Amino acid sequence: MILDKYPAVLQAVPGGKILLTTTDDFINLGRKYSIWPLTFGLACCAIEMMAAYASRFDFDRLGVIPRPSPRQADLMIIAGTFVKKMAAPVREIYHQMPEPRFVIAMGSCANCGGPFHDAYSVVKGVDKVIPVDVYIPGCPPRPEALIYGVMELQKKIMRMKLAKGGGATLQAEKGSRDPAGGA
Amino acid sequence: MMPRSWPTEVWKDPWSLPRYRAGALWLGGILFGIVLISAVVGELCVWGEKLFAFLSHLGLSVVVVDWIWVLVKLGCVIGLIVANGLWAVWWERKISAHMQSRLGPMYAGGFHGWAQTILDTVKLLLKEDITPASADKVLHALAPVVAIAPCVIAFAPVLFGKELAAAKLDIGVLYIFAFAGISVIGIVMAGWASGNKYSLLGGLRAAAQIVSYELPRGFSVVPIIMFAGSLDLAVIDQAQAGYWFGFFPRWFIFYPVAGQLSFLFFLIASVAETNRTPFDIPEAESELVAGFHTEFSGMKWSLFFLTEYGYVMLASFLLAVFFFGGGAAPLPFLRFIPSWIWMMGKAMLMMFVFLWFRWTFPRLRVDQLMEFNWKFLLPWCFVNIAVAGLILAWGMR
Amino acid sequence: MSINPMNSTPIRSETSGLKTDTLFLNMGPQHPSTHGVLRLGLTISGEVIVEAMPDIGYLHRGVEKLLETRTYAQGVVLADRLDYCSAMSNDLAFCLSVEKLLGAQVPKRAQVLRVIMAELNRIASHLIFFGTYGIDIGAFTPFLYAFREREMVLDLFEMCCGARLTYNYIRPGGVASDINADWIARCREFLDFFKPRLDEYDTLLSFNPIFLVRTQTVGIITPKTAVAWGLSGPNLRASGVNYDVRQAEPYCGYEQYDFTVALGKTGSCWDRYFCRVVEMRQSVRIVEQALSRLASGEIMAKLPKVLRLPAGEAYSHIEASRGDLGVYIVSDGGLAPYRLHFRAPCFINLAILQEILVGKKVADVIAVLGSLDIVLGEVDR
Amino acid sequence: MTREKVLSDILAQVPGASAAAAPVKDYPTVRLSQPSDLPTAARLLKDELGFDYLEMVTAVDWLGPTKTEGFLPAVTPIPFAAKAPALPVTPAAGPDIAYRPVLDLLWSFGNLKTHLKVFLRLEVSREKPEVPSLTGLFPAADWQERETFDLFGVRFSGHPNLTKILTPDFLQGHPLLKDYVHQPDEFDAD
Repeated sequence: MILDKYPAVLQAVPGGKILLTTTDDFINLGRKYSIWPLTFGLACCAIEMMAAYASRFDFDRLGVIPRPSPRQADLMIIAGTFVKKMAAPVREIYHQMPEPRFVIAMGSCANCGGPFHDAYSVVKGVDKVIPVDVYIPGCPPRPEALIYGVMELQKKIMRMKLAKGGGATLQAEKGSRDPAGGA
Repeated sequence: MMPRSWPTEVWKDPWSLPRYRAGALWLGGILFGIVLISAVVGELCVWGEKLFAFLSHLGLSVVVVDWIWVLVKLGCVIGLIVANGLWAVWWERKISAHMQSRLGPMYAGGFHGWAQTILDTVKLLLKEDITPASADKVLHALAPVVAIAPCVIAFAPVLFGKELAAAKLDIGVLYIFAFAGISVIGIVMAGWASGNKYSLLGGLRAAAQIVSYELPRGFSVVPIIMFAGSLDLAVIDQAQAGYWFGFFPRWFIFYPVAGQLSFLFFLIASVAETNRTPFDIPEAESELVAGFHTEFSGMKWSLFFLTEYGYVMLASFLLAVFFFGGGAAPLPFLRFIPSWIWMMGKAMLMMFVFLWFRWTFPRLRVDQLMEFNWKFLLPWCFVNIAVAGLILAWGMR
Repeated sequence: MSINPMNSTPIRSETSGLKTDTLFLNMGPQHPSTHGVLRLGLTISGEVIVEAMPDIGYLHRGVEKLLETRTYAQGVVLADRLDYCSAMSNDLAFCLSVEKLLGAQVPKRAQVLRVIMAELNRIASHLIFFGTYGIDIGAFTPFLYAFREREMVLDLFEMCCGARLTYNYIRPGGVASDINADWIARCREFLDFFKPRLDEYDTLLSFNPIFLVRTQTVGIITPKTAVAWGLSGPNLRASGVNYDVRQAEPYCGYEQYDFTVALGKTGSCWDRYFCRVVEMRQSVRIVEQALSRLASGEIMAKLPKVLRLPAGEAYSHIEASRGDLGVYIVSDGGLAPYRLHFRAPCFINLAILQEILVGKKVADVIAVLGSLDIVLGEVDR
Repeated sequence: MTREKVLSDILAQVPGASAAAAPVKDYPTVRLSQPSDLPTAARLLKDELGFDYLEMVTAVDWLGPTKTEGFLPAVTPIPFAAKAPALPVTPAAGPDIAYRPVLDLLWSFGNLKTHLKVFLRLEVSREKPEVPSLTGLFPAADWQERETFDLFGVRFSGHPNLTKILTPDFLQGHPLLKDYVHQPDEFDAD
């Protein structure tokens, strides 16, 4: 793909780095203001996620609109308790999303199991199955917290660089990750 | 304002807030600005004639000049469709947001999220393009193109102002309907090639729906064609020039009974043709995930979106030409305003109606949709043609 | 415009001699309108459902096991998170059964507060239903209107207990915190604001012709079927069965309030929808009455800090937003319940899906499923 | 019809039925002596006494206190303290209930006209818990019996589709049994 070769070529050209930075900024700006999450909620936090889309909090201000199909989504918000039976579908949905893709773990359950951490059927944190970019604490986090989480993700996106291979190929399979610096 | 700091201020009358009025003014201003820009562009089109003359004087062969000229026009139409996609999506998001007591995009680009769709496009261009493992690779790649190409072609005879069109065709109406119907092949291809059952259902639904609604769409404008006596859009436009009693525009929508019914039927059929709510069953978000474009990502997917908005614009222009006098001014003393402005303004108004529908109505079920078409819309279209005949017989012209 | 949606018959393959095959359609667990993580295995012939098999458990958190290792005060936290749309009702059901086994007397004021909170929560919960059902049928705007009003209810909850969704407000013995005059004034303000909005909803969605066509003749559940499958709440009452725990076995002094139970006629999706809309009106009435009879007094019974229930068993049930929510509690005299079982109305309401979906269209699946108003947290527990 | 009347009717017509020694508080509770009595009792309740609403099917494992091995913590009022301090009250003064290795099944039937409720109880052995299914009489029993099977391992003979319903397929054992100890799987590793 052109995008993969483009940074290497530019870095060799004198003054190309400035051009590269500008391109980075432009591309990142596009990604930053166009984070489309999957309409996908697991439990209680999903209601707060719905509230964040709705009138008072209005996620659309940040350009965040839900997409029902993982193929058109950039972000997966794991909103709610992540149980073992759900692990396989979530992993599959994550792989169906096109790169660059991001994951927000919303709420204590998705972070570490939350109040259900000692249950026999709950995965203690979604980062045991898929990589996570932003963790939002709370049980459930308020919509403001979710919006703050998305803003943190925007900051992360602005640090992404074409040259490092960030954005195009992020192959982390689990754990927490920084999109700016690979896994 | 409330004495206490209630977290949600409950306004009995939002118009009493200066902020609210200012916002509405701004939005109105933006719409007006767009119309104005289009007006300037329209005026610049006069230079097109000069360009053509210049090209012919260069001493190139006629064939080459023709080719260059066609390419220029094609570029204009594609540019228009893309610009319309960018504009309409932003406009729709803003309109829907304000209908739903939200704000819509606010941050992208600074002022009221004006750059929202541009940045969306940047992102979509750089998204990974996925072809599912179970997909038919060739058809999957071809489908968006097959969907959008007829849309571009159909724009050839569309009137953007008085006698301003990419091509002057005597059978313009027929031509547009013929090509607009081809896009469904792209949609069915998309549904079939995705290797996804939801897509398949969406594609099948689209095939049934679009083919069925072709009929009432075509028959609903027969009265207009009878009134104008021609299939040429320019002639239809001209037929509505002038005023009754010196002030009442002779637009076809004001022709008694037949005009209004025809408008209604054409509007409904156009909404169904463009797959928008309440007839958006091929992509029915709550049932079929995303319908025929479930498995499309990145730019392939946005081509489908572009097609949808392209057809919305096509339908808006057709509505303006057929029923609202095209480039004619609503009142005689407003005739100094160029026809492009009236045309664009009317088309934008019609586009607003499309958006309005989308955010107000629930969705019909597939069999109800068919029943509505075959048992209600189509018979009444025929009745309407008879009514138009009676009107003509009584010398309405 | 008159459309009869029922006279569409599936294509018969025997008559044509062509061989047709059924298609297995997997709906969920990630699907925009399965209201969470429900999975439906649909066998379809064209667009007609031949067999529907709901598959649940994608949110099974083992709450009943966890509660065996939680003290009663800690148990409220988990009860909150079952039916997260109406957490107050869960708290109430849990606390009522604990109090029943304990034999504790709840102060008058706490009882009225419980009624106020439960009914406000019912409004908030039905608003979620109203909004999401609109989305299911394809109208997006009602969702945003409903959430606008719901936010105001949540503001009220936030003022009295600090949480928006999972309140931990109703505790064994009473309620956690008192309300003040300001809260009452705002609550009245909200009720006055809300009543005309309900009429607006009727204009926007309830009597929209397309909505009527989509729901009025779809998913009909006869009273006999409804009782046999153990439906409860608005789903049961929409079929015309007058069973409301608030009147059948009054708790928290519901017998003193004047309200009518919304009853449907045909048991169609629209009836189930409209029962909930009417219930919102009734809840407004109940809250108004409760506000006027709020007398000063204690809000918490005198109970030890660490509860220890006497050995025995108790069952108490309430009319939660989604139906008859029962809590069966067994104590062996220890710090935690020996066994605790929730009679989850959503779980039992959902089971009927496999029967009523057969013969419907794919689009009806969403209409029927949405009208049952399930919350997966309670289905899977 | 009163509670007493219902209770006496059932006791009179179902062989081996007796009023439960430890009833569910405030409700008539009948204890059946053997599984084969269950359909008789259910049919009597449904057809003759008007209890056509099956409210609840569940079970209690009377083996003893919940095993807190694995990662289930012991009960404490202060769960997040690093070292649980001494309880402010004296610990449980021995069980008040006779623990015994049985599964105590519970059915609750409602009468929607008289608003009465009656509980049926039946003890089965933990080794081979098997009772007749009520799905034929009450469709509502379908999922609730599956749930009881999934969480307790009670086999309902005659159930058309007795499979796991809540727990994931790879989970071994029946979690609500008191001696269930969770075996760590791939998701429990740190």
